[in-house]
Amino acid sequence: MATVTQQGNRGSLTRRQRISRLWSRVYQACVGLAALALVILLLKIVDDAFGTVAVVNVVDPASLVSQDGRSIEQQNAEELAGLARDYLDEEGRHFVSTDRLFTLFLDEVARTELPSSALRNLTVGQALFSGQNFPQKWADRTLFELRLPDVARVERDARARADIALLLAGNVEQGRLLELVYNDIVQVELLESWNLIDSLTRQDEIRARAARDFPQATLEFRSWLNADFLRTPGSSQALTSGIRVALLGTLWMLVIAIGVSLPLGLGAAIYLEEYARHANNHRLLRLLNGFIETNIRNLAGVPSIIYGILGLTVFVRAMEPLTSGQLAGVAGADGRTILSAGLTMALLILPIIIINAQEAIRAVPQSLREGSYGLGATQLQTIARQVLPVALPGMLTGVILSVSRAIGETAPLVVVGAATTIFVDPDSPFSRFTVLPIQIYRWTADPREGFQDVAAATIIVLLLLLLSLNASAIILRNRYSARARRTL
Amino acid sequence: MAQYQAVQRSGAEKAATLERALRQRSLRRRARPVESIVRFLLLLCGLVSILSTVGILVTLGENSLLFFSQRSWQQVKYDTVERAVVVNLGQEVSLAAALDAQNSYLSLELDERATLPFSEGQLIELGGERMRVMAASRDGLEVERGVNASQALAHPVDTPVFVHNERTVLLGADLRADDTVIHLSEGAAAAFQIDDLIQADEEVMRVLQVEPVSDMLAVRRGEEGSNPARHSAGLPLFSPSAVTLGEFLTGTRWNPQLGHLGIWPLLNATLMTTFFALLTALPVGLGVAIYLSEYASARVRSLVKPVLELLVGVPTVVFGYFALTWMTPLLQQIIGPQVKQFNTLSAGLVMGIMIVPTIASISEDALGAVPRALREASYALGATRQETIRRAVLPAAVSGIMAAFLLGISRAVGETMIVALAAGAGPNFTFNPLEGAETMTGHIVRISGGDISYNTIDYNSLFAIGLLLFLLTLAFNVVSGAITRRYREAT
Amino acid sequence: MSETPKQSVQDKLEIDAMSVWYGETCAVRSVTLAINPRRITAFIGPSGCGKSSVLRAINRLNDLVPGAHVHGKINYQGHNLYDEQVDPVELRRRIGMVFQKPNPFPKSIYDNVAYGPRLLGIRDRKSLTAIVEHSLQQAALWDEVRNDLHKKSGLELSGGQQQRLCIARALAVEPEVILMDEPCSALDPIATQSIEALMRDLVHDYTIVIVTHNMQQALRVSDYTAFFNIRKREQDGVELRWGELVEFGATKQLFEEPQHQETADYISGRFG
Amino acid sequence: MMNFRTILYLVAVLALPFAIVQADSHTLAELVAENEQLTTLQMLVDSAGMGDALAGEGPLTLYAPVDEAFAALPDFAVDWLLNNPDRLAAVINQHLTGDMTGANAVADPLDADNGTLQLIDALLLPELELTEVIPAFVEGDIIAAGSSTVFPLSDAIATRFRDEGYAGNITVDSIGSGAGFERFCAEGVTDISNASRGIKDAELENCHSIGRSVFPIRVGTDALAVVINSANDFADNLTLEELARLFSTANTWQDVNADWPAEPVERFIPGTDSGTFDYFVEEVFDKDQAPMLDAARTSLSEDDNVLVNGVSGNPYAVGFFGYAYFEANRDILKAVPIEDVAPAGSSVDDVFMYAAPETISEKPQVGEFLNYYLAVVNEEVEAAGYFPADAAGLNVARLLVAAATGG
Repeated sequence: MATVTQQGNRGSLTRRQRISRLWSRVYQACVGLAALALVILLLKIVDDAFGTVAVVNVVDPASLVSQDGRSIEQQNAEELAGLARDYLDEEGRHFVSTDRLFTLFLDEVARTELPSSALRNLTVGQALFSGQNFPQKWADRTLFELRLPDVARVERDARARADIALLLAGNVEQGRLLELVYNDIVQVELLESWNLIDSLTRQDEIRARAARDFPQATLEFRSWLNADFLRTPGSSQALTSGIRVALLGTLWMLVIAIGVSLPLGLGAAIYLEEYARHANNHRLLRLLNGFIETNIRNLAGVPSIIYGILGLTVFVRAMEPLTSGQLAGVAGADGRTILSAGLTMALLILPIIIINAQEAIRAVPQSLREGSYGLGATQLQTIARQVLPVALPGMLTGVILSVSRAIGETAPLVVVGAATTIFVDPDSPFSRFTVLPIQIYRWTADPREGFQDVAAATIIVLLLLLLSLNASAIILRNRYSARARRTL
Repeated sequence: MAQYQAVQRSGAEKAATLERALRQRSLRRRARPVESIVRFLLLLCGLVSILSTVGILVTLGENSLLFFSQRSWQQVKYDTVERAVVVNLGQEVSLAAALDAQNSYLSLELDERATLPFSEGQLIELGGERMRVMAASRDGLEVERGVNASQALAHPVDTPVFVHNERTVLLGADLRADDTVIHLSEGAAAAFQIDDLIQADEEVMRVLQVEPVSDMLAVRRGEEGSNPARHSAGLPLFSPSAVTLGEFLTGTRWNPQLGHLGIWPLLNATLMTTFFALLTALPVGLGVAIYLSEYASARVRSLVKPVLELLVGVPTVVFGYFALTWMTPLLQQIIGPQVKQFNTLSAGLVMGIMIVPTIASISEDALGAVPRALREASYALGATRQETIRRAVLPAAVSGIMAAFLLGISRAVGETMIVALAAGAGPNFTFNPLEGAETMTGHIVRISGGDISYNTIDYNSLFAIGLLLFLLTLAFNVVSGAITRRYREAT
Repeated sequence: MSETPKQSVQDKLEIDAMSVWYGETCAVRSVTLAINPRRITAFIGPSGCGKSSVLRAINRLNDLVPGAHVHGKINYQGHNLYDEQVDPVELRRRIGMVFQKPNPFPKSIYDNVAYGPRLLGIRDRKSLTAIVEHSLQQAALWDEVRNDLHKKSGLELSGGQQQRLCIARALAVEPEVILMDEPCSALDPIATQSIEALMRDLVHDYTIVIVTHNMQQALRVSDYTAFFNIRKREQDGVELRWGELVEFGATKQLFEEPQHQETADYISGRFG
Repeated sequence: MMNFRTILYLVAVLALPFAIVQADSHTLAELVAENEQLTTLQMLVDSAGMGDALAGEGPLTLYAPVDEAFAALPDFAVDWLLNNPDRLAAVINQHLTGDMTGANAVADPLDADNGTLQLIDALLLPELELTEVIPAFVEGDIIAAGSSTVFPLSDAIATRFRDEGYAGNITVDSIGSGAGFERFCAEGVTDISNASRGIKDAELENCHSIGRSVFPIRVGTDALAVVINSANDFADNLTLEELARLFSTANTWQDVNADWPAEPVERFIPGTDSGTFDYFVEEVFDKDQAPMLDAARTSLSEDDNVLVNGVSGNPYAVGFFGYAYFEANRDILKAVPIEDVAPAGSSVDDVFMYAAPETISEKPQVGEFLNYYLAVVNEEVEAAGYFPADAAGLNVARLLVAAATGG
């Protein structure tokens, strides 16, 4: 009889352990599945962000070599200015426009702190200040008149053209002119772009196709994510599009959102966990506390697009004098500013921060509080010295989650009114703005060649940004967490 | 005793310091203004969240009221009886063989190329008898005889077949700005009664008299502040109807242009995508959380968790394109071509992937907070790892896990970009996950980003949808809050 | 143990008809007893008899438990401790507490002990160090930790050391009364012994109230003993349980000549 | 527009007998003066002092826009013409020297002693010289918002404006025509409103109530393409009638044409307020949108990309949208000829921008940008996927911008 029981027990134990092992495989599989999804997703993004492109030059750089055979990189400013002169807008072709030259010139020599309108009446002599190399006969002309060679172009005035070249050669660096020659004369055009995987595995096919469809094009490997991409604002050309403005917009928005919601969120969480449950609270206060508590749970579930509608009504419209910067003395157009976006986002992440902070505070053992109270600490002292330090890692999780949430949110900002095309860096909370997800949304929806790749590169930047923000928070958390784990 | 002697010697300084610190401290209650101020400030922090809710309710409520009080104009329909004609051949349809009063099969002889003018459920008429089509083919119709209070009769061969059609009322002739009599398309006058309002373009008219025989209406022009204008023949006419809450909450068609304002197609799509999202995210997310909390080494955990949290930050737009360009083709390969380009299944599954990190991360925190003593107690009773997890750890962490699920579900319900891109763009009341259907959020984003002008019923409907979305999440949260509380009390 | 301590200026702690409730549940009903200064008073009784509740009521720690409320009075130094006018924060400073499970803060040993003085506004490092040193000496822990004051977290000590650290922490704010809630239940016999010796040392300067399960311990260390027991009653099909004070007296007398049969049964290990 | 034209025809027909009676031995000047439909023209001619020219030696041909034709010209533009005799003279000269492109005759020509008088229903405008804009000298911010359809074009021109030296802040938002008008007319926070449909009465009223006399600027046109999946090899042509069935009652392709497979049709159409939708309903369904909206398996989207994705994802899908989007997705879609006509260039859907003279006088940079826009639009319009607006349309736009900027 005893043996049977033993056998039975052992059988059941083996079975139980088998089940246990099976489940551990299941859990592993879950991680694998999640990781797989992530890998595929990232792979798809990387696949788009790099790859072979077929580009064609409108003007072959080989045709721009100097008479003694030097390539454009080797030519001096004078020669390059000569090229610019030669390619000043031809009939119907968009090469170097006079305005481009003019801007280049202004950037180099005249764009001081003066507003654009004041430039108009500045004479060349004043603009260039002393010591600059320019022909004396220009000295008394205003910059506005200087621009007149545009008319000369129409009249094919060779002398006016020569003057421009002279002026440029004398005042503009070779590097800037080279850039001009590349951008406006050589003019790289994107014909087709292939994904990374295709570029690596089906190179022959790509070559064959390119040879058939675009015989004049050159194939090159392009990383859509590059330094220029971060430095330049958006553009209607995929090749020259960048994310500078969006990146800055995202950072501004995050700073405002976190700056507002973090103190509010932690404050509310502390109130709800430490004060709201107080035994001698008035009945009405207890009711209010219960209501706040339920309300926050509910807010966490409110769809983000509804926060967008709220932000539009409250921050953009109702609080326009504040959010447009009127009250701060800034001449803003309307309330569709970074401040509105940041505040909207702050409301959106507030419940997430509160709930996570509450969980974290709740996880602080009661014995710590009692120990503190037992020594005659006030409630505030107990919270500040015992509860918060221990709850910090958990609170950081909430902050990380909410930053992650805020950084990738698109819908509410579409409603609040992020700009789709904007070139100027945001410089105050009252600036118009765009953010990375909005750019991604716009570019993924753009059917023109190359914009899918630009979008992918933007996603990578967004993820890197997120990663670095997270990493700092995680390091912080793990340090605290390690200590906390040891202590509990 | 010896120890006590030693203590005595070093106590002098302590006593002195403390005496200084404790001087004038009585048991009397002291005012602590800082404490009170901080407490009040913290309460204010909590109150901000109430302002959020009030803001949402006021914003959505105000415009929803507009929606429910606004009159929607819909095209006027009327029933016509017409000879059945094969459209692409111009061939008129009549009986190919005589039909007696009992037979339910009605034979036809239609050309191979003919497109059928009949469809299931349609009402047809033969020599005064009305029948309902049960099934239609080129050779004949399966019908239900003698419907709509008509008598089943025998019909000879070559009897012409008539069909009932619903047609839109159109203006029958050009209308000048000073005309007071309008002509309608044939047979359409029956759709109007005296005192009805009619809208043509921007102008509203009131019916004063109906002439059914000549299909004419006498009207008063330029009602309700509109201006009499010239209208040309063929213009569709509209009649008013206010949106009722009942219709909104029970209707199964959403088409504001046609006056159908039933929320169910949108609601249903939302529920379907949420269902599939949760079907993916709950088990996987919880599995990941359990693995990380119970099995993984600290190193693995510190590696995997940040990566998962990274996934939270991927813009949902990206997931949308992922669903469209990866998941849907995959499903088409696995299931077959019946998977439509836009479908709720694909959107739901990808949404599930999106929610996994949210659920995993918060659940893991909850599991991590379960005291080790509880696990050890379970092991000590001879439980295997799995049994310990299932019977000791999970129940103890249930409130945190519920919070995670809650957040996951509300993200799924409120998720906008994925469904806008991948779930479909037409309100479609279907339970088939392989077909496209538009969710509430998808509809809001589509309409608000479109060409629609503001203060129209279409536009205001967005707020009503938003309000419903809000109330839905509210109701859901209240229920799950109650569940969480119960569990918490039980453990 | 039987030596007479010098008479104290401190008053008696008079618990007068006190009941402790948690929400709708009564934990202990109608307790009346007086705790003599500079003596060790032990609360004994079965689990759930409310002895811990009485203890926690003395320094109003129950205020922190949602739903807990106390009826009756505790008179101390001419105040009713539950009077509106009494400051619970100052009260807890004066009536320190040591818990069942050692609960050092997740800080260094030094910071643990210095926590209380810092709350009192003592910032001066030298004074703090003196207080820490003396308190640790009082708690007989100094010699063991003197080299690790800043290096070691309070949590890295052994169980007995942790408990002595908690006592040192309590002593650092110079309380008048020390409440000990089963301070030795989580400790081994050697650690228990050292704590008991410590208590006997401390009673020269402090009033000590100890809750214990261990009757031998009560007999060993206490001057007075209060025995609590559980009362039950059926009401509407629900069994109500609460605790009551059965007997209070000098320890020796209570153990040798109990006035109540219940007490006799309990101390001899027989339960009714 | 149709309605308006028809009114003109009717008015003209009614006026015909009257005009004929009057037509004996008069100069053009007298004919114009006597004609009750030409009061505006008469006023302008007087103001420009060109009465003599009309009374002078012939033979002349005067294309005389009737009063209704001037309705297209807002008051501020007429005032501007009256204040700018040179421009006014150029405009009137165009009606003497030009041809009738872009306008329709509303009556038979009348003979005068010194030529012919032809009543027409639209203005004939010369190609006005635009004020030259130097982007580097423009300052201040410019805010444009509106239709996603117009967005690529405005985006490209804004980029170019900036590349050529504009250092201010220009934003272009793609938010849909409706939201664009809301911001432009109700909130009054944008300077330019991009639109893929005409402004609605309610929106116009809003604009007036905040003191903006809004005017449209036509910058391009779009054609409509009916597209199918590139794997669809059976539908090589559709009649209008087949098209109607395909987008309404047809359950399977076989229901449209018996030779085609019995596969269910899936439809992808633009949103109900878009110009493309309106045009399709008007042309194919005789203004009745119900059949199309009622059809099963129909997806509507304002986002053309959704439509492209939809059609390219199902071999039995069909859709229609702007030609620009078809052009950009030629590799994955096929356009179906309708009645044997392939889609290209046939104008269906005008691409507009709306602006207001009040904003322009307050923010001169807006006028300068519009000037620049019109100067370069034809160089950018095709790259953005549209066809250039016809010359008449552009000329109206130039005149309006010139009038609004006072240039």
